[in-house]
Order: sequence, then structure tokens, then C-alpha cells
Amino acid sequence: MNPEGERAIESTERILMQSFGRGSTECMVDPHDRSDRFELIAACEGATLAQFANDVLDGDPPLSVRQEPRPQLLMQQVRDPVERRPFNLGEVLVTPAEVELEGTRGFAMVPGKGERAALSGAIVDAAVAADHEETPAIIAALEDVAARQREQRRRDWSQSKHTAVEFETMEGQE
Amino acid sequence: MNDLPTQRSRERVTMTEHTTTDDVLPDEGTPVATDSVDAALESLDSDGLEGYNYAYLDEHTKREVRRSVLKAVAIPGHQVPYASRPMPLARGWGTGGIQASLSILGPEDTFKVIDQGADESINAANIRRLAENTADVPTTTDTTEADLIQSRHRIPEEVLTDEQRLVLQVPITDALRTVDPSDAANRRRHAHKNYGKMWVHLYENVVEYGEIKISSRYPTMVAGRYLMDPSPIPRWDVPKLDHADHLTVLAAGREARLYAVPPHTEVEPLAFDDRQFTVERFPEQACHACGSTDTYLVEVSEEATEDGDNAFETRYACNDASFCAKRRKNPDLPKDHHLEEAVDWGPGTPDAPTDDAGTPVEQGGAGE
Amino acid sequence: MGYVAVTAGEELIERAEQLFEKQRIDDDADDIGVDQIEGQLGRLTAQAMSEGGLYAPRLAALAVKQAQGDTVEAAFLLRAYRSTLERFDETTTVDPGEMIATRRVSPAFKDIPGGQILGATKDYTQRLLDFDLADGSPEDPTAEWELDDEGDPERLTNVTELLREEGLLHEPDEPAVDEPNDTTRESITHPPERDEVLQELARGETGAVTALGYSALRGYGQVHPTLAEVRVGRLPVRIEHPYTGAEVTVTHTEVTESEAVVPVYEKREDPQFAFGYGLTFGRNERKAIGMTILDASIQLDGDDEPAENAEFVLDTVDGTDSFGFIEHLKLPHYVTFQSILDRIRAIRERKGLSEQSRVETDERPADSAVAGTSDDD
Amino acid sequence: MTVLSVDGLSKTFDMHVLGDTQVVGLDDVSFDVREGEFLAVVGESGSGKSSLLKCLYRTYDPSSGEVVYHSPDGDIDLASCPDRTVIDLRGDSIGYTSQFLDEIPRVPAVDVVARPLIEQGVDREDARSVARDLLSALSVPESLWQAYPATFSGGERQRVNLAQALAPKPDLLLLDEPTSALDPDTRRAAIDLLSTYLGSETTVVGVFHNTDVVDAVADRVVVLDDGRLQRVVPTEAYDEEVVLG
Amino acid sequence: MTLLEARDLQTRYGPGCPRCVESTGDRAGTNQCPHCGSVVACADADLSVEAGEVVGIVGESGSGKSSLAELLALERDDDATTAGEVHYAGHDGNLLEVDYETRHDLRTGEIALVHQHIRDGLNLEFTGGGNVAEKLLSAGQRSYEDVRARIRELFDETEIPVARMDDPTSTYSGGMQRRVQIARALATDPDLVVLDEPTTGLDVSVQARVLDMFRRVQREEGVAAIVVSHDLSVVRLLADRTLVMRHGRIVESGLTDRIMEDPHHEYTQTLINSVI
Repeated sequence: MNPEGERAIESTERILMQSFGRGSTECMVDPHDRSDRFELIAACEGATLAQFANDVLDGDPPLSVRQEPRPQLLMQQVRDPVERRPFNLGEVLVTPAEVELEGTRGFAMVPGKGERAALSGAIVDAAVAADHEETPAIIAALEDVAARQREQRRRDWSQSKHTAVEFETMEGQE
Repeated sequence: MNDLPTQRSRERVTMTEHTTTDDVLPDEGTPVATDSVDAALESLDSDGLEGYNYAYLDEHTKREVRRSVLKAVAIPGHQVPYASRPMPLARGWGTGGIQASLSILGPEDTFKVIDQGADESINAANIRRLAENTADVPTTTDTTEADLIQSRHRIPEEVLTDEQRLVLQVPITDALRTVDPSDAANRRRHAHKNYGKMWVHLYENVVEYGEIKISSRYPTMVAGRYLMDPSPIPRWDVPKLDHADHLTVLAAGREARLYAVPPHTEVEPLAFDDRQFTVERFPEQACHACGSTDTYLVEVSEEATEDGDNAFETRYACNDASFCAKRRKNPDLPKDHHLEEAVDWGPGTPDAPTDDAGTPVEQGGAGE
Repeated sequence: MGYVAVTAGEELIERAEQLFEKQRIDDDADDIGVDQIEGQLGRLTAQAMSEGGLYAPRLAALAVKQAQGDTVEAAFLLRAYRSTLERFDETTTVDPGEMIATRRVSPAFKDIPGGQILGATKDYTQRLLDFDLADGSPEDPTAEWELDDEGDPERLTNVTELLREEGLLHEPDEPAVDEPNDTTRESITHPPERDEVLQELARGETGAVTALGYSALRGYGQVHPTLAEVRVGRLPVRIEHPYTGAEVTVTHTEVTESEAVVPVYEKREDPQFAFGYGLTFGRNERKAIGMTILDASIQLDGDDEPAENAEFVLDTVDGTDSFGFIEHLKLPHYVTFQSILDRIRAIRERKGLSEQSRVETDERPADSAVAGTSDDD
Repeated sequence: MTVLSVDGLSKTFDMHVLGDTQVVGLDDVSFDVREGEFLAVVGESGSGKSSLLKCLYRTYDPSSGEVVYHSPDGDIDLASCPDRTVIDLRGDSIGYTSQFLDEIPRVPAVDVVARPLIEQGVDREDARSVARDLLSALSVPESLWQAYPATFSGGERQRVNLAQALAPKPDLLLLDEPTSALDPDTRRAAIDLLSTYLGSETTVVGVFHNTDVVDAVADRVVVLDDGRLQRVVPTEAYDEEVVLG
Repeated sequence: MTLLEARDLQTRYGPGCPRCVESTGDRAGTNQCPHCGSVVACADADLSVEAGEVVGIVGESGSGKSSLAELLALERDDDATTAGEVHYAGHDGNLLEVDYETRHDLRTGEIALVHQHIRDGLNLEFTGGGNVAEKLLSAGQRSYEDVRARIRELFDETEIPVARMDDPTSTYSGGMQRRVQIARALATDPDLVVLDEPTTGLDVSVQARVLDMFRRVQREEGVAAIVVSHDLSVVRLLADRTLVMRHGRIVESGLTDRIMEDPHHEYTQTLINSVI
């Protein structure tokens, strides 16, 4: 093992000392796009979503709940790389919700047990779809989520790469 | 109640389908308060957030279990696989029995739960509490008043009627497991009615011990076709299954199999013509509480009160606690006291050990 | 007399439970928060999720707290909770090659594309008790790191794919379009399909998977694999958006993946490696590697070694099953015990032994051989 | 009355292992065997004596010709009848023994001799009794009766062999040099036994090495030379030839 | 009386093609089809067995003799494709096509197979008597004492010490285990016993005794037998008639002594000349 290896081990230990649970996800780009917005809402903090939802509800728009926010299961299917056959890895707890806000539907799903976040997310989704007056603020917040996600992801990756063993033999090749 | 959690993905619930097939939510959804998100949440049916379904299991699951029970009734003694759900009880603590019971129970049914003969044993109490909490059924400790009896390892002494159903909790579903741990191999044996290995087990029992050594879980042929593990009921209870009036469902949660003995079905414990099946003997013993000599007794060690030499003494007591309570009030009460016609049913209590040939157990009439 | 009928059973159950709950608050220490468990005891919650077959970090932390740290009990709580929930759907199938890895080592190759990334691990350090941890929270040791900006995470080429390109690993048949079997819905009948094996192993109990996997290495089996790769990272959880139909990511699951080559050559005329695969929720390399060995062993379909017998492995690795059944032995068994007593006495009488002993209470545990080989559950 | 009619019997061996060469064993042999007679087959070594006997017993498959056995149930061509007919005849009508004991390892001598009788359905002890008599008549020491023949001398084995052949008293007995290894005294005992034990209901066709045996027991002599029949003559006439020859 | 009549028996491993049979066999010099790679383990096999008769089948390993014997013993190999007809005295129809029930009954009552490998035929954990008992109990006997009596009788007949009948079969010598197999095969008085390589795994000295015992019991009981062996001396000792197999075909058949002393087929001549 060369000095690089020792350095990598030290770095590794340091990462381990950090606490876990950062929970970053991949970022997407366009909150106007329904699919992208879904992902940003899913990654957004519940409190933020609830705040926007309450803002939207301030105008007392007609609201009906098409799917009650309730924890449900997603069976995660993974393709086994040996036989390339899908198998069921296990279930993931999510909370979906669907609303109709002033005639516009909104759908959201958040990880874990999060009825409030899911309902808020669905309201936010519908509000943006209907171009509610809160839309610019929501978009800004979701864009901020995207930016933070991206930054977090890059930092995690850089940290991991900081523990990568660079063998001397590789240098000539690269 | 709204969605079926067990739908296969080919029946994938899209949002549109979801609302149209939903029998609770109208197409346009549930209008809710719009003061705030929390107010909206609160105005939703609280059942949708917190509550459990009737009888804990969702309707689809119960339907599936009922279908499996029907299949089991149609093929007496055959083990039917079913999708056993994780229950809020540990595996081995009656998860199969409770799934069968909860699937069969309706609000008009009276439910009785016994564990090792006693209604008041802790595990019976726990199961009864689950049924009470989720299925809202009345419960009883009186065998003759129950519509459905869930039991761990006993069949009540009082004769069950054709209006009653018995659910036995099953730890191990296959009688052949004793001679071969492989379910795949045993499944083939059942398919081919190939029970030679079990017969050799009995034969070698006699070679080694002079008689068949099996205590409970006595291997039993059902309707002359399938070999059944009757669950660890004592041998005493096995003859009660033969041509019984009631339906018996045997269900295992951990092993995800259930099977049944329909009413009026032949149930025959495996034995030799000259080494016969015998039930447990309680020679010269009677229940110290009610005086019964025709019931299954268990030994009770008690601190001796008078005799200073022995720290403990052994007494015998009825295992069926609720019937014992009745007998204490009325010592002559027959086991078929509640029936219009007496039945020649159930084992008596032979007083002497059996001889080599295994003298047949006297089929003592009820109440002898 | 209080023996035959335990009266007031329900009240007693409650009291026992209350006593258990009291243990949690039995001293002056602060109540441990679910956040703390999720954040600081990540391995514990990961194990509960993995064995419970349910990815829900916060609820897993709650379960761990409620179970006072008993992972199997926590996994059991998750499973029981799970069975009250509806299933929204299956996710779209994800390829593990999409994993964003935070750790990746390849014991098979010194040098692999993307490099060996040690990530967060204490594998290579001395196992010494760190008494500093006993008091106070330590500083972030990475605070002073001067990180190069490595850009967006790269997808690391799967080592098995490298081997496949070289023809050392067989090219599978056309991937089945069928839905995989789901063992949580239809119980397995033997022999199992491979997808059923993988699902059951993925939610197997860590100790059982490790022990059985080890048994094969120890000599009760032929599989002594070379790990092609062990990775820890995150896999996207994706559904089809109900409005747009596009695949969208709801969240990510942290998983551990292990792949091994096994020098059991499948075809004589064209030797190729056999393979083992392991994948499980959370950070649990031990279990993933154990699963890999068991997957490879089961494919050998041997009769004599436990790890090669699919029926044996799948019947014993599930923690909830084994936990419940082992613990049910605590339940009263006096009906069946009476039946056993009857048999042993009859046999002893036949052999002319101990005519008198039937009423002696101290004979109860006698001749454990018969009790031990009884057919009682 | 004729018991066996041999007509145009030939046997050719196709030796694939020797480069597909053909070896002629018998060439157009014809003769009759009369009921109850003792027919000796003589000739130089290699003249086809053993081949003839084996063709009669169907151990060799005749290439052409007929061997008609005039059984009480009708004529049977031993050269062409089904295998199963041969098996049945061997079971109760036709016996054969060679000069070598075809023994089953680890079977006592007395049981070797008794076996054919037991297989014919004779009671086991009765069969052993007959066997003991025969062994005694052939001067096999009593100490050997319960021993395994594998340990015996050549002469002792041949006596066991002969006893086994004689025991069931077949209608037609084919003997291939059964006395070759016997000393003169035993040979005489064997000769006596052949006439006394078998009696007139057994027809014998035998190959004998020693002319004294031929002299003593044979009614007629079949002379073979290089696979061909030279002539069939009464024993007396054959004796004269030998003397004159 | 003809007990068993088999026509055109065939066992094939592999997908098969229309040219499999014509492209394999004695003349082709192989049992593997050059077109589809299938192995034609046996084909075109006709034979019959008379009541009480012993038929030997010889050939080197891979000649198809065991495949043929399995078909005759109604043994099923799920990996193989089989064809042909087996008729059995007293039973209508082709036994290769009967349902499991009938096949099971035939195999517990009338046709017994003595497996080449002890483990295929015996459960070594059972007692020796238990192995025989299994056959009797499977055939429906329900009297313990009758079963015991029959086991003693069979042990006596097959020269196994009766005193050992309650010992685990795993403690028996190889020769005794083979005898238990034979006792088990004879337990229900079958009409036909198929012995697959009856001397496998036995010392030479033990081989002879087991064969002699079988020959005696076979004659006494009048049971027909099919004896499969690569060893000419086994067949020579037991069989009245013999079939010689090569490349999945019967190349020659006849009286056993005729096969031994006047072999016609080139292969048989080689085989006979190869005997040490």
C-alpha cells in the first residue's frame, strides 16, 4: 500500500465520525414540469410544503381530497445483474395524496409516514399547475431545494472520492 | 377498506381507477375544510388515518383465507398454502389460528379462545383481546355458547355441534416432518399417498419401546387419503375428530398452510391391528376439583399443606377449565348435556395400562 | 388454586408490559430521541429495516426504541405494521448499476475503473475502545478537509459487467418479462425460483445469513467466492407519475450490494464463473456478503451441505419466523407434557422400571431423552 | 427306436476378432442315436468332438443341418428350436457336462451335486442324500463333501462334476471327456456308475479320451476326422480297427 | 407363460429429432445423435420374460442396459423421454403409460427393483427389518406381528442373521445390505425382480455368495429376474438367456452359454475375449 492508501484510510475514518442521515436526493431542474416538480416536492421539507399549502388555502379555494394521505407501500423491484431478472428487494414506506384544488388536480408522494407533508405537497402541486399566485414563491423554494440537493450530492461524492485509493500503476494510464 | 393492498401490479391502481372503483370516495373526492392543511387533515375520516380494518385483516386477505379454507374443506386433510400475513402476534403464538378465526368471524358470532385447555391463560387472553378490539365480537368461556372456538392444543370436552367451528392453532403442519424435514419430499409423498416412511417410524417405535411412543401430534389419516398432523392435541382428543359434527380448521401462520377436517369425516390415527392407538391413561385418578374421571387431566404440583415430609404433592385436575367449573356445580353433568340426542363420543378413561396388543380404548359414553 | 385457570389474564398482560416500559425510564438519563437513533445508530435501524423488509428509517428508529434495541423484535414490529398497509404499487425496476456509491471495493481486482473507494468504514483500523466517546460529542473530523470538487457523482461500471464482456460470465437468457414472484404474498413452495430466493435472503436475519454463509466457507459447502465488488450506495425509488406517465423518483434507499465470482465452472467446454449476488436495505456488508455466498451455494443445489439446500436455508433464515417459534416455547405446554409423561411412564412400566415413580413430582424432568425427542411442538 | 437324428450338421465360426476369418468346426455330419444306447464320439484332437456335443446341446448354434430330438411330446429340432424350448429340455430331459467343473464359488460339494435335483423340485434333503451316494460311489472322501470344490484336486473336481451330471438322470446325457483327469481306479468306478446308476432309460453320447472307457461302456462309436464324420461302427468293430490300425 | 413383453423400448436424453434413432446405435457406433446432440440411451429394444426365467443384460457402461432395466422396472426418470410398450401378464395396456397409482401398486406388489446403489434402494437410517417392513406396510399390511414374522422369514431365506434385524442398516456390511435389498424386493412375493448391477460395491468373495443366494431363492420362489451387469460372470452364473447391448441397442441375444461360447456379434466376441 502506498501513502495514498494510508491517506485514504484516514479520510475514511473521518467520514465515519460524522453523523448519518443527510438524506439528499438527486436534483431535477424544472419545477414547472410536473414530473420534475413531483421529485422536488418529494424531497422538500414537510414544513416548507405545509407553509406554502397554508398560503394557498388562505384564499379558501374549493378543495377536495381525492386520495387521503395515508402511508402506503411501494415494492422496490431490482434487476439482479447476474440473471437480469427482477426481484423484490423489499417495500418502501411512502405517503401519497391527491387533491383537487379549484378544479385542478395535484398529486404528491413523500417518503415515510408523512400525511401532512403529502397533503401539503398535493396542494402545492395543484397550485403550481393552476398557476396560483403563490407559484413564483413556490418555484423559488423548489429551485432552492434543487440547488441544495445538487450541492449536497457533489459534496458527498467529493468526500467519497477523497477516500479513493489511487494506485501508482494507474497514473500512467490515466 | 378502500384499496386492496394485495392487488397484483397487473391490477395496478392508477389514480383514475382508484377514484372510480373506490366505493367510499365519490368521483370528485371528499370536500374538506380549507382553513389550513391541519384542518383539512382533521376533517378527513379519522378511520383513514389511524384505524384498523374490521377484524384487523383487510377484506381481500380475509377473502383469500376463506377461499383457502374452502379448498381445505374440499380436500380433507390436504395442506393448502395461503398468504399468511405478519400479525401483531409472534409467529408460533397463534398467528395462523387468529388469521383463520378473524377471516371466519362475523359480528354475530360468539368467540371463545382457549390455550392448553384454559380460557384465562395469558396467550388466550391476548388473542381474545385482539379479536375483541378489532372484530368487536362477543366472547365467551362457555364451550356450548361459542360459535367459533380457537384453541391451542385441545379440543373441548363438551361435544361440539354442527353449528360450531373449531380453529386449531398449528405449529408444524406436516405429520411427515417427524420422519423427513424436507417439505418438497413430503409434498411428493402426500401427492402419492406414500406413507411408508411414517409406517416404518411406527414399526420401529414398537421395535424399540414395545409400543408407539408418539405423545401428541399423533399422525392421523383423514378420509382415507391424506395423512394429517392434528396439531399437538393430546391423543385423547384425536378420536373426537372422527365423524364429528363440527368443522375443524387447522391453521399455521409461520408455515403459511391451513387444512381442515370437515364434519362427518373419517379420521383414523395410524396404528397396527395388534398395536393399537391408545389415549392417555389416568389410572385411578380423578380431578381433585370436580371429581371427573372421564376428562383429560393434568398434574398439578402443589405445596403440601399438612404433610411435613414432602415439600410438594401431585394432584390431578381437569385440563378443560370451563367444563371443570360446570362439573364442580353439577358433578354428574354429561359431556353431551346440551344435546338433544346423546352421542357415543370421545374417549373414556381406561383405568389400567394397556396390554401388548393395545386393548382398544373404551369409547365411554358421555357422562359415564 | 390458581393453576388451571390464570384469572385476570388481560390485566396481568398489561402489568407485565408496564414493567417492561418502565425499564426504558428506569434511570435519570434523558429519553433517547427517535432522531438520535436514526442519526447515530444507523446500523441498528438499517438492520431492522433490512430484516423487516420495509424501508422506513424513522419508523425503524421508533421500532428500535420501542424494542429497547432488540433488532429482531424491531423488524417484527415493522412487519406487523406493514401488514396493515395498502400497497400503492411496485416501483419501476431499477438496475443496481444506477447506484450512486459512497463506498466500493473490489477484492478481485487491484485496479478497477473508477477506483477503489473506501468510503465510510472502520474496516482497516484497530478495534480499540474509544473512551473519548463516553463523554461529549466529538468534533466533525472532516471539517478541515480540503476537498477537490469531483463534480457530479459518476456511475461506476459494474465489475461483473467487465467479466461478462470478457466472456467469463454467462450471458443470461432474455430477461423474463414476467413480474417477479412476491414471497410476502404467496408462500414459497420448493424448489424456489431464484427471485424468491433473493427476496427471502434480502430480508433474512443478519446473524442467520452470516452464519449459514460462513458454514459454506467453513467447509460445509463448496463455495469459497472471490468478491468482485462490495458497494454501499443509494438506489432510486421510482414510480410512473400518474399524470405524466414519466418515471419519477420518490426517494432513495440506502443499500449494500455484493457480487461474487465462484470458481465452479458451469460448462466444461466453455468454462465460465458461477455467480452469487447479494443486495439488502441499509448498510450491512456482512449480511450482503453472506447472502452472496448463499445465493451461489443454493445454485449448486447440493444435497449434503446445509447452505446448498434451498429449502433448509430459506426455512431457517427468516428472523421473524425463528424468533416467534423459538420464543413460543415459553408458552405453557402442560397438555402435551402430560401426554409425554403418559408415554414415558407406559414404556417404563413395560420395561419394569419405576412402578412407583408416577406420583413423585421429582420425576418430571426425568429422562429428558424422551421429552427431547417427543413429537410435541 | 431312434432318440436323436443328426442330419447334415455343420458348424462354421465367423471369427471377427481374427480379421473375419472362418473356422469350420463340423462339416455335414449325420448319424442317429438309438434310445438307451451309449454312443462314444472319438477322433483326433481338433476333429470336432466337443463341437459336436455343444451343437447337440445348443451351446453352439449350428450353422446348418438338423438335430431332431424325438421326445415323447413330438420331434424337436434342437438346431433351430426357440431358446426357451432348449431351456425347458435342459431342465428335465437333456444333460451335459464338460471335463471342467463349472462351479459356483463357496457352495459345498454335496450341494453342487444336489443342485440340479433341487431345481427339478426334489426335496432338498432327498437330493443331498442322492448326492452323497454318488460322491461315495465315485470315491470322493466324505471329509470333502461339505468343502468347496474350488479347493479340490483336478480329479476330485471331475468326480464332483460327473456326479452332478448323473444326479438328475436325464433322458439324454451329453458327456465331454468327464473322466480325463481320473486315475484308473476311479475311472473304473465311474464307468461302473455310468451303467449301474443310469440304467437303460438314459441315452448317453460321450466323448472319451481313453479307449478303455469306450470299450467298457460304448455300444457304438462315431468317428470324426477334421470335422467330418468318418463312420459309425459298433464298438467291437472299432476295437478291431484300433488294434489293426 | 410370458410374464413381461416389451416392444420397441426407447429412452432418450435431450431434445430429440427425427433422425435420432437412425443416426445412433451399433452401426453408427455411437449413442449420441450427431444432428441434435441427444443421447439415445436405448432404442429398438424388444424382449420378453417368461415366468420364473432369468434374463441377463450385459454391456459396458453407457451401453443402455440400465436405461432398459429402468423401463422394465417401471422406474421413471423425469429427465428422459421414453417410448415403447411394456405389457405385463394380468394387466391391460401399456405399463409405461399407466397412472402413478397403478405403477405404485405394481412396484410394491409385482415388479421389484434392486438398485445398483444401496442408497437408492435402502434407507440406511432404518433398521434392516424396517427396510423390509416399509415394503410390507406400503403394500397394506397392518399386523405388526405378521410383519415381524415375514421379516424373520425373509432374513432367514436371504441368509441375514435374524438377530441383526433391529439394528440400523448403516451398521450392516455391504453384503448384508445387498441381501436386505433382495429381501425387501422379495417381501411381497413379486413375479419379477430386476437386479441392476447386483455386485456393485461388494468384495469378490461376497459377490459370489450373494449371487448364489439369489440364484437359490430365485429358483425356489420361482420368481423371474432380469439381471443387469457389466460383469459377464454375474450373468453367466444367473441367467438362462442373455442380451448383449451396445450403443443403446441389443446387438445379440441367446442362451447364456451360447453367448459365452459361440458369440456371433463382433462386439460380443471382443467382450468375451476381454474377460480376464
